Amino acid sequence: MIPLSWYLIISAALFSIGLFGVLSRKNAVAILLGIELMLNAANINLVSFWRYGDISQMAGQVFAVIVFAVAASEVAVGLALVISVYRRRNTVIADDLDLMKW
Amino acid sequence: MNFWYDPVNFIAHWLTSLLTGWGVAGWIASVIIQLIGVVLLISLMMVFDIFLVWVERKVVARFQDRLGPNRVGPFGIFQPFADIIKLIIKEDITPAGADKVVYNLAPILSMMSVLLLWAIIPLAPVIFGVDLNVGALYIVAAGSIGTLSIIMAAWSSNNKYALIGAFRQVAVLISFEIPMIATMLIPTILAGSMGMNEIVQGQQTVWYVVLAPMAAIIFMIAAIAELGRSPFDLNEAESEIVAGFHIEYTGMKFGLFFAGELLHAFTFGGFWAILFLGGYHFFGLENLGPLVAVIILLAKAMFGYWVIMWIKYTMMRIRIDHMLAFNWKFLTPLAFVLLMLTALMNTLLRGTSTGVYILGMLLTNVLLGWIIVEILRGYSRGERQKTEGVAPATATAHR
Amino acid sequence: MTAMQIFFLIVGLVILGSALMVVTTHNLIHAALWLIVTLFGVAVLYAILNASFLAVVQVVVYIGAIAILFIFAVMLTRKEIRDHGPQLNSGWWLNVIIALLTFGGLLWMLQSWNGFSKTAADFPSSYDAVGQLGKALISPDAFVLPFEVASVLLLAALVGAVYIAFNPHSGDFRK
Amino acid sequence: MTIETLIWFIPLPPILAFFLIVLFTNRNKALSHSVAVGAALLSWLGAMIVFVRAISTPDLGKTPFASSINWIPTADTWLKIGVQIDPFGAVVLFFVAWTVLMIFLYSVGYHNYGQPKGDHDVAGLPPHGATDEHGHHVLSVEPMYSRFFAFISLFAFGMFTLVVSDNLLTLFAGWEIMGLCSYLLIGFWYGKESARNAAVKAFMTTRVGDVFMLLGIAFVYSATGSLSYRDIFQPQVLHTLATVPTPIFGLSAAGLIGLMLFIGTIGKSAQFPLHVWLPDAMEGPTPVSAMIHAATMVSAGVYMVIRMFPLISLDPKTMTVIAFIGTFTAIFAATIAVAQNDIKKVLAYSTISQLGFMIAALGVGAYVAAAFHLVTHAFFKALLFLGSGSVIHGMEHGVLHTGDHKVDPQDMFNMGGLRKKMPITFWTFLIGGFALSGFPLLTAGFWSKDEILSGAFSNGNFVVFVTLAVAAFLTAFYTMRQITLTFLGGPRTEEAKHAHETPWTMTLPLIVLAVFAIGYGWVGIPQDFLGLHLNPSWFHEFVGSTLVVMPAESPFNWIVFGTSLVVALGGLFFGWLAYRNVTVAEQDKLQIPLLKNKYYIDEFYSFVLIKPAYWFAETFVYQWMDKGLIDGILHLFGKAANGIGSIIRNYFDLPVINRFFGDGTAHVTQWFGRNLRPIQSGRIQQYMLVSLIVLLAIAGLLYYLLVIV
Repeated sequence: MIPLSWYLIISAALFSIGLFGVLSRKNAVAILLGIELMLNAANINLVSFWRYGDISQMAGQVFAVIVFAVAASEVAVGLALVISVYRRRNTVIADDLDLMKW
Repeated sequence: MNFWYDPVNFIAHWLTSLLTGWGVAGWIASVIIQLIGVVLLISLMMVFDIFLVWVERKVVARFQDRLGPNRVGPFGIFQPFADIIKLIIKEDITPAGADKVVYNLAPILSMMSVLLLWAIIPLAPVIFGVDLNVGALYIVAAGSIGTLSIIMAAWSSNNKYALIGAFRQVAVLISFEIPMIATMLIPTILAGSMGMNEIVQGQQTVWYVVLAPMAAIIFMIAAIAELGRSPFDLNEAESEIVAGFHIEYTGMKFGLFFAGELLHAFTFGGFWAILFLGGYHFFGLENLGPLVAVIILLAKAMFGYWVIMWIKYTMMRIRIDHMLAFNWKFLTPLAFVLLMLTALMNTLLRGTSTGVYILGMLLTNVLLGWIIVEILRGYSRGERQKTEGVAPATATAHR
Repeated sequence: MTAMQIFFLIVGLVILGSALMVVTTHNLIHAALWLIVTLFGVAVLYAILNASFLAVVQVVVYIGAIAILFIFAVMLTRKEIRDHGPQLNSGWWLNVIIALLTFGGLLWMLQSWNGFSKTAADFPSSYDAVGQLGKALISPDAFVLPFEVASVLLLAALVGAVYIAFNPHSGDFRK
Repeated sequence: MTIETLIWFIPLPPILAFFLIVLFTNRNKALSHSVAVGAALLSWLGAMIVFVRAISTPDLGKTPFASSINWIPTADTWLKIGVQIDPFGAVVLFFVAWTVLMIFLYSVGYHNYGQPKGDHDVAGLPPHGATDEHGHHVLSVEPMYSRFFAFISLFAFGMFTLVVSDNLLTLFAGWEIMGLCSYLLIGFWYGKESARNAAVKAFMTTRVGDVFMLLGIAFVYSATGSLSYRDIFQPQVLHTLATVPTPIFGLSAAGLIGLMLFIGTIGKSAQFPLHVWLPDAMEGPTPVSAMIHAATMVSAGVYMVIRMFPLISLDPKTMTVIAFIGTFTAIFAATIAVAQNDIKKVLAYSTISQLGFMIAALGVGAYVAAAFHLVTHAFFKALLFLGSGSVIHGMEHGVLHTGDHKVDPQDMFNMGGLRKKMPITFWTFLIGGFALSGFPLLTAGFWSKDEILSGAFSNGNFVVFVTLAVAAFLTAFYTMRQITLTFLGGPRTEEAKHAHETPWTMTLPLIVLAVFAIGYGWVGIPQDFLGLHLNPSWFHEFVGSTLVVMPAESPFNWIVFGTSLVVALGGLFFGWLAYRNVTVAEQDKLQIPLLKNKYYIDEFYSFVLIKPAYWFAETFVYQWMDKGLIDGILHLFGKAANGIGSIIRNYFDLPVINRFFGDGTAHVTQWFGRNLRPIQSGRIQQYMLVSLIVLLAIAGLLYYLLVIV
């Protein structure tokens, strides 16, 4: 049978990859992609903990569902922001959006 | 067990014993057998698909008062094979600037999304791919893969018309998924499960089309939109965007899209049958044997398919904004109201005798339908008054 | 090394590989498509974990909605169909180090946890996980409140997204 | 519903009416008065039911209707509030319910409901009359109609609470609610300077009494640990109270408590020396006068003393004080009343004097007599006030007719001959007046006053007896004077000619009250009246049973009977004789400045109390203490601090702190800022990067610290 560690390692790796994407992609949309990866990593953890823990306790799955909701809203708002930024500034490169600098 | 009453398991057992007899490890054997089953199902479907082409052409011909294919073989029944040969020997063009991989992947996905659906269709009490306990959602999931395929096709073929078509189609799909899910939840409520098999068994006594006719209607409408067939065929509106998302496809790739669409339609006819027309139930006839049940189900699916074609060749195309408005402002709220109403009535009437239960549900639906019709009538009257003097037909167009 | 484990490893490799493609590939559309592959792999993981509901919802929500949305966004935010220039920031090697360090740290933390390599009891075939989940989501003494809050969040996000992305120059919403 | 529950519900309708009117029906006059009168009617109904049940219940005095609930948890026990109706409470409830209902009904007419809106009426001033479609000047409706009904509803609530409550606390609550309402209602026409002052005066004066009363209540609670009558009137409790001495005047605890409570009464019932507010209270609308001076508030004071009689009567000293104050007030107010020209002022002073009668009766221990007079007086005084209001109303009509607004419609010398103009008012007023002056055998006043006199006589208090007799004579005298001046003879002014009868809403209450003013006396005919042996006096039997030991009926005595006969008839006769053909104020022999100016009591107070208070506040405290002394010291501190501050600033702050620390820090910070600024690049990813690096660094550090070391 598959030990829990495998899932955890996979999710850790997925998380790190997503982190890398968030840190190093130029395009804002790509950054959001990275965030999605990280969210999925978290979800894998939640579900696997549910499965390997007490399966009558639904917390893991419930929180996975809530993470779905959060991800959906985050993507909707994030992409809307990206699009409106693109309309105004005509760019989606995160580093060009530095109006908040000193 | 004998072959007649449980053919699948019978064959499976026989094969297992055979393979293990050859010294194959048990799990490998089971894997092999399942693979065989899958391949068998798929190939059957594809063959059936070829038959569907002929059906479609015949029916449309009858609708349009023509004869349809009648040269090749009896009733032109071998016409599809000719078509296939034509499609295969056609030149396979990949437009310049196309994204090769995606471009070639799209038709396969589109076909796949349809074939995936057949995994959960219970052809008979004992003949089904898997009895997924979230079947209803599974349908939507597969549908979303179909959406994906369309987008991939449109984007990769590097063509404006294709892209526009894809945008329209995706907009339509995503919006019509909502009333579709809502109406699929109604049989779920009635049967107390999302599993297709249990839903079908739930209709042993009475088909859900009796308990929830409104749901059946809404589901059919949403399904047609999901299929992208007329009157909702904006993704390939020939007169506006030449052929929509598969404009650049030629030969067998286009054939895949085409076949996929036909099979998709037939599949949804099947789901309609399963969710509302009692699946393989036909007044105890299904007890004669699984194969009879399969035939019953296919017949019902064919009926559903025929309804879809009927609508397709009767209705004219609707403008995109009207269509979305129709969904968001009318279909979705109605579906939700219906859902809540059904849940309520179901809980209220749960304890009562079957007759009362059926009558109550039916009356609820009829009442709701009547109210809806009244509302629509009032609305259209208002529209007509708004555009006084203009002919009602063009009144909405000029709004 | 049972069949399940082999299968799992394949899925895992698919997930990680496609994830890497997501963060490295030049073509953003491809990145989105690779993301879909990743998500599909994750869905398969859920299926392996007997969370069939989550698996299907993963497909519906992520692939059916989010990924499509991404593709739309990519298409709407580009002048021509090809991407030019590097897609990574200049200091990406530093980020690689950071990511690796994070991964290492996580691993170290995990392996120092005693429940790290425990295995699950067999899933009771009669256990109706979906039903349990549904009850948990709507029963007042369980998670009904977070659930409702999440739905409110979704509504807010819907409104907010429409408001933000609504282009005042394109006339009113109905067009 | 058990009778106890019903008692709980009696006070509720008025308060509900109050909130209803204030919150919702404020705009709608008809709705407002319907709500208020309806509420009064409900309370009346409840009260009547309770009363009937009460009189039909044998020895109610031993086991009164009572129920109580825990209210405030005190350390180990509960402070209970509850309701209780014993015989005395029952009779009081009876007359309160009646008068309140009548006054409510009367108010509808008095505020000219149904008349057109005034031409130039403003809220806060009495209506000035309107011009109807025919151009006639007619009375105009009160601008703040709803407000008035809201207030009197609250007032009624206070009174009912006070009557049904079974403990001093809720009694005091109702007491204070009434105090507030009297303030609001006396100042109802707040546009008038005089009204404002009167309101403040009433409030302040009664406050003096209330403070003492509160002290008394506190004393009771600390002494007995309870405030409910039944607990206090336990024999052993009373005994301990009577025996425990106090440092003040060598009074016993009971005596002191009684005294303090009695001071409260002095304030509320306008006894000398705190009577000054009551005449001014006439500034309010007449129903208010009736409400305050007949039915409720002033009765409340007497009610309270009578209620606490078992406690008060323990200490002879207190009783003496009470008797003295009562008697003095009676004669004192009567003499003033003789010289008043304002029809309402006369009644006001007569009220004071009658209350004096009751207090005096109580002082000489004539418990039942006091209660009896309280009830009868409530009826006929309410009748008189309402009658006078009706008269004024009629006069106002006349004033509007002539349009000469300088004529005071309340001055009796402007009236005369109203007998023909307003017959109902006349006859009812006559009945009330005779009752007040104690017209023999017929009227209620006679019986009650007779009892008081006989009580005083049989107690051997001849001073009290004689004084009260004189007071009674004066009462009859000024009553007759009032009647003569108002109704008899011929009209002295145009206005009087054109006065006419008031609407039924005003006359009906008069009639009803008149019935009581006559009939109520007959329930209290002493047993051995005129030596012939009648049934025992029902009132005496009933109310007397409230006390633990039924007080003996004071024996019949020809002297007393003769006296009351003589004073009543004599007073009436002389009054008629003296004023039958007086036409102008100058012919009035009794316009003695001393009396007219109420013995200069107000001036005396303003000289002795108010002026010094002002002087103390203004000159002494403000000018000398505050400005001179305290400010001086403060300024000294200020200057010193200033000097030290400037030294520190110049020689320490500026060079060291500012130059070195301040600017130095600033420069350092600036430098850091300038060099750290690039971190703030505005790039999300860079921020994330930095934070992650820090995170990892910390994690590594922890790892090093926790694991390796």
